[in-house]
Amino acid sequence: MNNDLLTLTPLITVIVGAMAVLVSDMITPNRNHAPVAVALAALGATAALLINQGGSSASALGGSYVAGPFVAFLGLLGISIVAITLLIAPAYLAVRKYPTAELAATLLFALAGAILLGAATDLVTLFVGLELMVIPGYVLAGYAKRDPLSTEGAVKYFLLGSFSSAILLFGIVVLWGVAGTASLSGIATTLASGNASAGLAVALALITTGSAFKIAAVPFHYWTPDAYQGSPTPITGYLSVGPKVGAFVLLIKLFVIALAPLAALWIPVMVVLAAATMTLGNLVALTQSNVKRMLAYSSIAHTGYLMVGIVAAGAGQAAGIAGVLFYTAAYAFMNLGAFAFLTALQGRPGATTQLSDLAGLGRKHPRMALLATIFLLSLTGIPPTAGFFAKTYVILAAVQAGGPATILAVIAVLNAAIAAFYYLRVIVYLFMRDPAEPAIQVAEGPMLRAGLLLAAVGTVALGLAPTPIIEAVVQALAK
Amino acid sequence: MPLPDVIPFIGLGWSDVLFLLLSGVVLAAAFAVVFGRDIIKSGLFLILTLGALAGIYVMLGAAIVAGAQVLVYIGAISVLILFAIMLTQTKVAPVKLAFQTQVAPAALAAVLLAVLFGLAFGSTNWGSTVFTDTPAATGTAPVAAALFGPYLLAFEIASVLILAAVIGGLYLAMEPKADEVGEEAQ
Amino acid sequence: MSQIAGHLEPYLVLAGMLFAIGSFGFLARRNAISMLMSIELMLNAVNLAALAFGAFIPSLAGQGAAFALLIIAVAAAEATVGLAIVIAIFRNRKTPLVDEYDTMRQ
Amino acid sequence: MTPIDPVMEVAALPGYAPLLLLLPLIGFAFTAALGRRLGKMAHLVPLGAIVVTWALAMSLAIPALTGGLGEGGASMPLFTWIASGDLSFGLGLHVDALTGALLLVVTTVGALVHLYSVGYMSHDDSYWRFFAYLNLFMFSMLLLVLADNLLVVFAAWELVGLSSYLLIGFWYTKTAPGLAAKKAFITNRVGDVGFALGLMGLVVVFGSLDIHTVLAGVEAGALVGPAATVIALLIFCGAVGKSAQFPLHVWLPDAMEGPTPVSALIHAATMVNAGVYLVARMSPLFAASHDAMLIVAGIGIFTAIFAASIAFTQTDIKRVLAFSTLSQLGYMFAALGVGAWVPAIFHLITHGFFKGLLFLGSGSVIHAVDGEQEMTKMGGLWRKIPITYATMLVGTVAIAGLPPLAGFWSKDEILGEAFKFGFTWVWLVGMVVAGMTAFYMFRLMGLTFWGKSRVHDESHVHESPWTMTVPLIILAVPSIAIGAALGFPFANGILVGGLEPIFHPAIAMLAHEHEAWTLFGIDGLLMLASVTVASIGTVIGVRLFRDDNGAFLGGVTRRLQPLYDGSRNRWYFDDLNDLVFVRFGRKFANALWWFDRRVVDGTVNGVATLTSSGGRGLRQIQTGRVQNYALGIAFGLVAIAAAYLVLAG
Amino acid sequence: MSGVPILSLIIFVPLLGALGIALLPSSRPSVVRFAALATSLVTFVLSLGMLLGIRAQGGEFAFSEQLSWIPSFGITYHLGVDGLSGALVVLTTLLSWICILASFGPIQTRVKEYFISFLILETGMLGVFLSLDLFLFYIFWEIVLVPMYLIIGIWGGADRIYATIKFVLYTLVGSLLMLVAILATAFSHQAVTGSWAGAFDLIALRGTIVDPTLQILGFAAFALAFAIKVPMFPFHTWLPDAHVQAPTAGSVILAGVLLKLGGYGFIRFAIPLFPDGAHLFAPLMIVLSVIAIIYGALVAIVQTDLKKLIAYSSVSHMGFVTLGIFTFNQQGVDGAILQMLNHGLITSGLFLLVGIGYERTHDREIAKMGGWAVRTPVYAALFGFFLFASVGLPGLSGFAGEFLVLLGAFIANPMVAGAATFVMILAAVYLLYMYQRVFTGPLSPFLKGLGSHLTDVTPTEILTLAPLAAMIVVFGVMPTILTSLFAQSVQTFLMSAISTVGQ
Repeated sequence: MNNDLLTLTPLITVIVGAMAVLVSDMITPNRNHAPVAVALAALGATAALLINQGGSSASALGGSYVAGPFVAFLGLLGISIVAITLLIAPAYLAVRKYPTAELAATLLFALAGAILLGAATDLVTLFVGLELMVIPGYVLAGYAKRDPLSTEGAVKYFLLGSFSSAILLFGIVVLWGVAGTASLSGIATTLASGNASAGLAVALALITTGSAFKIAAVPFHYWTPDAYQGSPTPITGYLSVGPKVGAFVLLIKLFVIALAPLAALWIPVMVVLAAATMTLGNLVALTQSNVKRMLAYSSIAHTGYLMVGIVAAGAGQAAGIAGVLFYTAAYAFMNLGAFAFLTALQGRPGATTQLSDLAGLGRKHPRMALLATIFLLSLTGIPPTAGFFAKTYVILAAVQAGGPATILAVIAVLNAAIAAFYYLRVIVYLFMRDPAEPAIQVAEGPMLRAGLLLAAVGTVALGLAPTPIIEAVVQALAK
Repeated sequence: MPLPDVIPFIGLGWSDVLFLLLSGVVLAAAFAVVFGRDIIKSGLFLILTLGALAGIYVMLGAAIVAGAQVLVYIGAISVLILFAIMLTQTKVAPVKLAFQTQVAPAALAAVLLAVLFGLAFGSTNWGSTVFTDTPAATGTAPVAAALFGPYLLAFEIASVLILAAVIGGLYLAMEPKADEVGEEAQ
Repeated sequence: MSQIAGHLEPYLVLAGMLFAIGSFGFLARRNAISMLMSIELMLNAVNLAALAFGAFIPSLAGQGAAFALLIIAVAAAEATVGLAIVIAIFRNRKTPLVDEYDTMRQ
Repeated sequence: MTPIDPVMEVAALPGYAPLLLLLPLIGFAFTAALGRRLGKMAHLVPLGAIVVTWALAMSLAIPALTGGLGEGGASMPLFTWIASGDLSFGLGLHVDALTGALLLVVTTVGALVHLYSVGYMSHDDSYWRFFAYLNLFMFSMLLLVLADNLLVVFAAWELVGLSSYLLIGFWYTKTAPGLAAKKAFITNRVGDVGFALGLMGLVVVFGSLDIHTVLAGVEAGALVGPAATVIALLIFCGAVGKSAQFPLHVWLPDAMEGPTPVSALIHAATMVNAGVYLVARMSPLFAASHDAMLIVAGIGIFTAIFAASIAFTQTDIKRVLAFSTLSQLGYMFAALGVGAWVPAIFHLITHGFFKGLLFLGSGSVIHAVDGEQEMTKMGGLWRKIPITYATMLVGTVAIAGLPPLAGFWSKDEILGEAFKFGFTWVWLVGMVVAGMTAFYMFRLMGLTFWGKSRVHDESHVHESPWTMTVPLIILAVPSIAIGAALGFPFANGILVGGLEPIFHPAIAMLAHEHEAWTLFGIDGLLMLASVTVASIGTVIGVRLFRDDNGAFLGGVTRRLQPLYDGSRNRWYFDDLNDLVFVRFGRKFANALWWFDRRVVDGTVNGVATLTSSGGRGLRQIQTGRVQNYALGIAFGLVAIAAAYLVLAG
Repeated sequence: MSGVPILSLIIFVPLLGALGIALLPSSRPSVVRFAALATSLVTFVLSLGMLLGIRAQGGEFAFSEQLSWIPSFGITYHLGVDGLSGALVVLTTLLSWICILASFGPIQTRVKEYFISFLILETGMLGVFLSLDLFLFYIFWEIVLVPMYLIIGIWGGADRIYATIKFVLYTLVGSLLMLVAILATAFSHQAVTGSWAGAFDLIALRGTIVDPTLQILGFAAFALAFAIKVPMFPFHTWLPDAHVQAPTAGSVILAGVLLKLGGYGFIRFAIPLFPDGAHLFAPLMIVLSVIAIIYGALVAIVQTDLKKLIAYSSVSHMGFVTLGIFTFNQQGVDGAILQMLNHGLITSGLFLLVGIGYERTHDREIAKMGGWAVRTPVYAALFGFFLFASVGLPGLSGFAGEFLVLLGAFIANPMVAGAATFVMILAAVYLLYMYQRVFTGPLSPFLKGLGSHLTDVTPTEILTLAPLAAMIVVFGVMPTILTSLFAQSVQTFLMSAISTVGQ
């Protein structure tokens, strides 16, 4: 048991951290920075613990929680996501008179869920972890509770989310019943022996639908644009990466591990979904005039690219999972960066994120515009940025998998070209248009700057020297 | 004199009758929940549905779950729902207010799902045991064994989950202070 | 001797029906609260299935109840947050009819 | 593709030979760079350069013509120009009798034109530029005749084209010269395409463009049949362009927009002869294809009569001379076509001198009447400018083919051999042309010098300065004597002796039987005939134009109105070109341009618009209503389930 | 000398310069200008040194550097130079400083950003020419896009945004498919050898790709990317837009170097990697090249904008490059490479001259011009010089390349050569027709209206043109200087281009 506790320490630290945040808020009310500080401290501690756990994999509680490089990787990724969010959010929330304590706590709870998701080895734990990661998301979406848009987004997110949770859960239960065990690996072995029954097919369908919703794959993506546009910008940043990473972990665990024997069934469906997802995401993003909503649609497109990796993984290419993991990391940094940029532009309450607001920013705030350019180029997939290498990685996996995956790869790159149009259009407004009147007020502050910088560093570093991450990823998969 | 364990002429066991009765109530009440125009009545029918389900849980030998069902749902959830109804002050609503314009396709989707589940679950061989009567009642011991064995972590986390939900719910539901102004722009 | 109650399938079919009814309610009702209720129906259907499996699949004996309890807990959490959100938006929009929450579209 | 070694032994050129090219080049570079500052002194360096060049050229040409260099001539390799793989094209000099003949004309007329220009261009602002261009031309022309590699010949070919472009367009502030220059260059390019393709053909066959390798190969029979015909004709295209033969003759008359010395040098005496030189140089190649010879002869003789018929009615003094140049060049090609190579070159030489003389004379006339070129505004000038008159009369008699002046000898040999080699039709047409030539030349003389003056202000009319008259006088000398000097005794004068070896292989291939020349036999008769025809033309010309009888001429004109108009409008050939190439060509290009924007680029933009409109369509499904979304999810679920059930079977 | 990583220096000196300039105050544009000029001159000198060294070093590639970069996939930082890339590198460094000098006057807004972009662009281009690792090559290939995108989009003409986006998207479509092909190639290598080592290394890959489908599809993908860059008909329509909208220096680099990336790609990567595919597609490529040659010239005739005219002439001239390459014989390839270099010199000169004129007139409408030579004889003369070079006048550098290409084509197929040779006429038509309308005749009212603004070329401008003119003459008289420089490269190319199944 003692050993188990040791293994569980990162998880526990996060949860305790969440409570500590609340306590600190009670002690010193109306002090926006205290909770953030506490939260960051907790994150730091957790990171330390994870790194310390590092490569050695240990299991706790009779194997329902397996720590190891995979968890460490996800944990650290999640920590950086939460950290950047916590750095950029306060400025935004302060001017709008929203507290930071609940934000910090909720984010930490969600992080705990994500870690659990990564460590889970059975359906039940997996599901609980998922919910622990998702439910705080509903709260965050509605965090600007006096803002009709924020609450509208939250309602849509919550209703559809719980609907899909029910679907996913039903699928999990039926799968559980069919396999007669909750353990993921156990399911794989049973399925490998038996042949697919109608019940199993239905279970698979339910699970596919449920998880496709969580990653916002077409045609289960509808919640994304509204929830993202409605939420407060920094939180949108978090929502667009955090839950997405978690959802893909779910996909890996359910499909690549548990349902691997049924790959022949689900790969065709995934291929269709992926193609539809990236295409719709890009085409609609093309028509958006609101940058925030445009990024929402673009995040749908990125889901599509990530699914390419899943397909490759299903076809037995370990590089597929590696690609997905690398992509999530790259995506986390560049997309958070983009939203951090938007956050900075919304220094005033009521500031919009229309393209026209960005006009001529390059002259007034060259540094800010430069950072934005880095993130946009990375999202476009122009070397030497993280985004480029991420795309390359999943495409490489797809090419290795061959067959339909290769076609998917071609569709993916053509989509990337379409995507280039709307990402570059932002750059057009930044540098090639005359400044907008009245000029937007850019938020300042060390934390915000730190957040932006962190994101930028990640974006560039993963592009120039991807090797460490690749090795981490590969190691994470070596189980 | 003891009852015959098979009802004459029908050929069903008493448990079968009970099951049919309860499931009949469940389905009927559920229909009432989704079709009823008075939301308060819907709430009450939901409670009825859940109650009947609790009965079926007992038949499945999960008395403890039935208990939890009664406590948590019929207690807490229903109360919350009624509370919400008060809050939203909605009384009997005309059909156009109660139902979506897409009711027809919705019905179609639901029917398709029902057929799908019915056929799939009916036709699948689950490798399940068959009981002469209802499944034997499993005492609390194996449940506890499961909860504190393989599902311990999940169980603990569930508590954290509820904590998180409560915190979030409190934050969202709290009245905004006077000095805080709304905004409409993203 | 029982012809029905002793078999797994009837319970599952019942669960399926209940799930379908719940989803219909979710798709068809305009009132947010009604939609929440429908979701509860769906979750209970899942619960029923879980318990049925627990009762009929030997290797899952006893686990059904545990799973069901967890699901109840999760459902409770969801409901809490859900209601809070509904209250919050009702405060802004003064209507529980979800199809009127369509400021953001396309 | 292995090169074949030349058959004739080749001597080495004296070391100073490259100066023939370097001096003009230096003159050009120097003047182009500094001339602007030298003002009226600008001519010194170029003129000096050319005079020296002339001396050097003579020191090579005379021995070459008199066999002093040996049959194979002499050469000097300089450096490799273009090399690729096993192919390499080197620049080297080669001088033999044929080269000598060309050097004789080119450098002599060239030097004289330089001298002449000192006076003629004295009033021009960009005096220096003129001399720079002239030297550039001299360099190019000498390179053309001296080069021993056809690729270099082609290069020089283009360079003389450039110089011609620059000199025709010399007065660039006016519109006409610009157009004429452009026309000249482009028309030449048409021919050059053929030339270039011909060269490529030769490379493929012989793996080299070294003239001697190629010719040796041809003589060895390595190139026969259709291939020979095709390649020969392709190369002939180049000649047709440069020597302004039909149908590429259109540029030459317009080229008269250039200053008159240019017309004399480039468009009468030297450059236009390049085509003749090329065909003569490649004589074995043409001899290898009977059809090619026929076509050459045909085009030549047709051009001769065609141009002469136009010259009849032109009133611009320089245009008359231009058409007569065409006509005379036609003669030369006819000669080449019938296999009378020596006479062709002979005529090239004599024509070079007397046509140069005539052009310079006309320049002197124009100079005298302040730039007026219309003969209708001249007349009776012989008293005012006697030297010009006298010298031009010499030129006219020479071109008319009246013995004993130069033209007679060469022209007579051409006609004679045409007849003897059995090309009676060539001979017949040639006779007619001879008569016509005499006629229109005396018409020119008459309109310009005889009758009463039609000049509006006679006071200004004056004889030209010595720098202009001296060249006239000097040129008059060869116009009178060179025919006899080179062509007597008949059929084996100096020239024949010098050139025979050059053309021997070709003649051998044609196997024309050559019986001895007989004064009291066929040759005498032919000579008599040609002289008669020429005299008739002369008599009519003199008779009609000695003094004005406009009435009678008007009558004739009216009776022959359609013919008159046709001739006056160059038989509408330029209009035809304009219609076909300029108008339709532009239409076609515009059509392509439309295609480029609407179809090619339209597709590109179409894809873009399609994409964005697709996006606009797809965003409609985002209705903003939760339950629409949920319905989508539900149906998605059903669809996926169905898919799985199908896949699972 | 071999100790110094001279290639890395050449590539990254401009980048360092850009970083340095970023630190300079934007308030001092002149300092920025000279810093940029100095950087580019240093690079130029370095590249000249490298060129001299190539012969000294033995082996196919001189000065090669190889560092492990992403070992998991055998991706290395592998540089090397041979005669071909060496010549193109020097062309790049030369044009770079010329362009920077030529931008002193025209670029007055956001000077700092401009020169930073320009130096980054130079780094990208040099990287493309010097990379021997497919992945590295691709990265530089893409990097080139960004600064060009900014240069056209920020400092370009009225319709610049449409033009620049078109340019980038068009190029991206091609290059992204090429990326897929690169990865497929690498994987096939890994699948065959069982290790990632050398999977992206050009030298290791050459001649090892046997899978026929990969040969075909791989070549198709590479060829598309390069055909768009060259640009070959019918992928050329981005070019006129980009040229017309780009600032002068942008057009110069575009015509002088960027188009060459395509031709270089064919010679260095597409054909050696996929000889079978190349031979399969060769007939199509040749037909497209001939179409481009004739079509570009015909369309050029009716252009009303000076830059557009020259842009279409580029389409025509670059058609010779692709034509020569796909003859697969020595003459053709020699000619193609010569044509690349000469087009780089000549067309750059023409764009510089158009820019110089635009500085005075702020117009490029041919119809408004006329009699320009009257006012600015030197300008007219220079224009005429480059124009005749472009016409392919023997003695100037344009001729040798075109002739060798045509010769190669004739050896491969006389009909093709026959068709292509007609461009000799068309080139004369569109260029002389333009020259006659713009420079000769009486001074047009529009030009007269400019009065004293219509000045002749300044010494600086002559300084930008002189080196080009000099090289045009030198390489016109002695093209062997160049052909001997890259003879070895051509030999290797012809060896590697032999199709294993083609014959």
